[in-house]
Amino acid sequence: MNNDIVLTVIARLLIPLILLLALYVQFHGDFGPGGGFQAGVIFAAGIILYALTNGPQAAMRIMPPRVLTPLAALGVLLYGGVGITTMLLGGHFLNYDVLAHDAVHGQHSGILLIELGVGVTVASVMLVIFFAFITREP
Amino acid sequence: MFAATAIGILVVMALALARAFLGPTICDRILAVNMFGTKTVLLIAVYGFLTGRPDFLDIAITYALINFIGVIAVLKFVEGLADSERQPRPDEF
Amino acid sequence: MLYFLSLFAVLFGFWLLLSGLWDHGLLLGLGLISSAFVAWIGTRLERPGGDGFEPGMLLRLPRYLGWLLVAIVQANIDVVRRIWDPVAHPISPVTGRLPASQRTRLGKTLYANSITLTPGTVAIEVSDADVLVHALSREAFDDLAGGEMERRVLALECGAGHPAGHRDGEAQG
Amino acid sequence: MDLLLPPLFPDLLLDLLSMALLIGGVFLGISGAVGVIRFPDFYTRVHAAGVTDTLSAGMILAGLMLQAGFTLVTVKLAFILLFLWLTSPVASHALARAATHTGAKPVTATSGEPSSSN
Repeated sequence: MNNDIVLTVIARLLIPLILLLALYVQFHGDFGPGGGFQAGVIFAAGIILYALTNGPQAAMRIMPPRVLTPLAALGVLLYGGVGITTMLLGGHFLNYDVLAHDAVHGQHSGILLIELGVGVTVASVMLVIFFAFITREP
Repeated sequence: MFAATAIGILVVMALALARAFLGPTICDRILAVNMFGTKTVLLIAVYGFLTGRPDFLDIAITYALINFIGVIAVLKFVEGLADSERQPRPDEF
Repeated sequence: MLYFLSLFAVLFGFWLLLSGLWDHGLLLGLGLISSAFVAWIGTRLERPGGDGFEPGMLLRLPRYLGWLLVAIVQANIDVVRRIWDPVAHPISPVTGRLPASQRTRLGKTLYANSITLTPGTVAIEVSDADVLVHALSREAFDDLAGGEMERRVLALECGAGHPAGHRDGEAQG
Repeated sequence: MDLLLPPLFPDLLLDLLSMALLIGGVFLGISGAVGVIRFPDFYTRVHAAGVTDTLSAGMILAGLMLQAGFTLVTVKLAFILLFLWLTSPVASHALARAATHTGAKPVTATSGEPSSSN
């Protein structure tokens, strides 16, 4: 499949904006529509656009699968880790109130970490699946 | 006023869907779906105004970009399929 | 490094405009980190030949966009007339190659996108020297073949110092 | 939605202007959709879809911007417009290009030679 100038140039222009939009959605979960799951999908979509225009090899140089697989596990670990931490601090599983002195503040940081874990996992798993499909032997 | 605009956009979307069902080629359908997607972006924006919730605009921005990526992905697939079926490619008509 | 910094500035501006919560310290910090992270990814993306961007283009862009907007409105009116009144304004589809003298990939992209943005003409394939165009009517094709848009994109790309830019500046005022 | 309008713009005039833009945008959208339905082949339909993607979207978003006034809502609407106008020509171009790959030949009245123009 030969490449197209128009598509490559515009995708090159759009990809950083898409990735930043993903992180914006990630961190504004408390203020507007958004959260980890959507952010992960948007981030992965940005990388997938790069893979579509510049080829899967180029995309795998940006996001190497050997980094993605641990990242997918790290996201879950972060999620579980926050839950275990709250239990160690004397609360229920994922009871954020105990994370800080102030309950509201604790909830904020707890949700932020949880959402970060979700986002990292969703983005990595989507990309791993996408790379697995696009590089498979016919 | 916003309600009337939303209804107008819905009419456009219905017509686009009609073309998507009629076809006849795969590219006609993708064209109609792309048009449906851009109208969805506008509908989300207008709906945000209708309900007084400007938060919806974030979704509209996201949808505009995701719609584009989706159309490009499907097109790459169609193009690859067509190229693998017919080896010689016409560069002139 | 310069590329990283400019990309970082643009991305952080984008974040601020999207967010609108300028007094929220945590979000500002997260915005800085996010912008830096994405800018770092941006420096690792392929830039074939730099795509031909130069800062002077930003100064010349508004004038071109103003002209393009007028062209888009005119083209829309033309196509809408052909849709509602096919008897008085029949369609006569034309396909043909037109020269694209832009030097860089960015210039060619701008030209192709301008062709497609004006309804009535669509750029089908862009190659090194020319662009394959499908037009809804003979008039739209001839209008494009007149080369005003090509000259204007070239002037946008190369600046007024370029002979093509001069020709454009004097002919169209 | 709070309107932060400058005092020299009367509300009524602004409302009328934005209403005109919204009606015009919807009219252009319906025109484009009708064109997509009744144009004879794929390549001509791309032009009709172009009407709904460019000026129709622009007019509707401009009408909404007038309603929002000088707020961040306007900035976000401008972003939507920017992204739509950046991506829709690329999508149309890629569609037309993919159509040539699938072997669809455009209906042409005359062969297009730039030298034969005028």
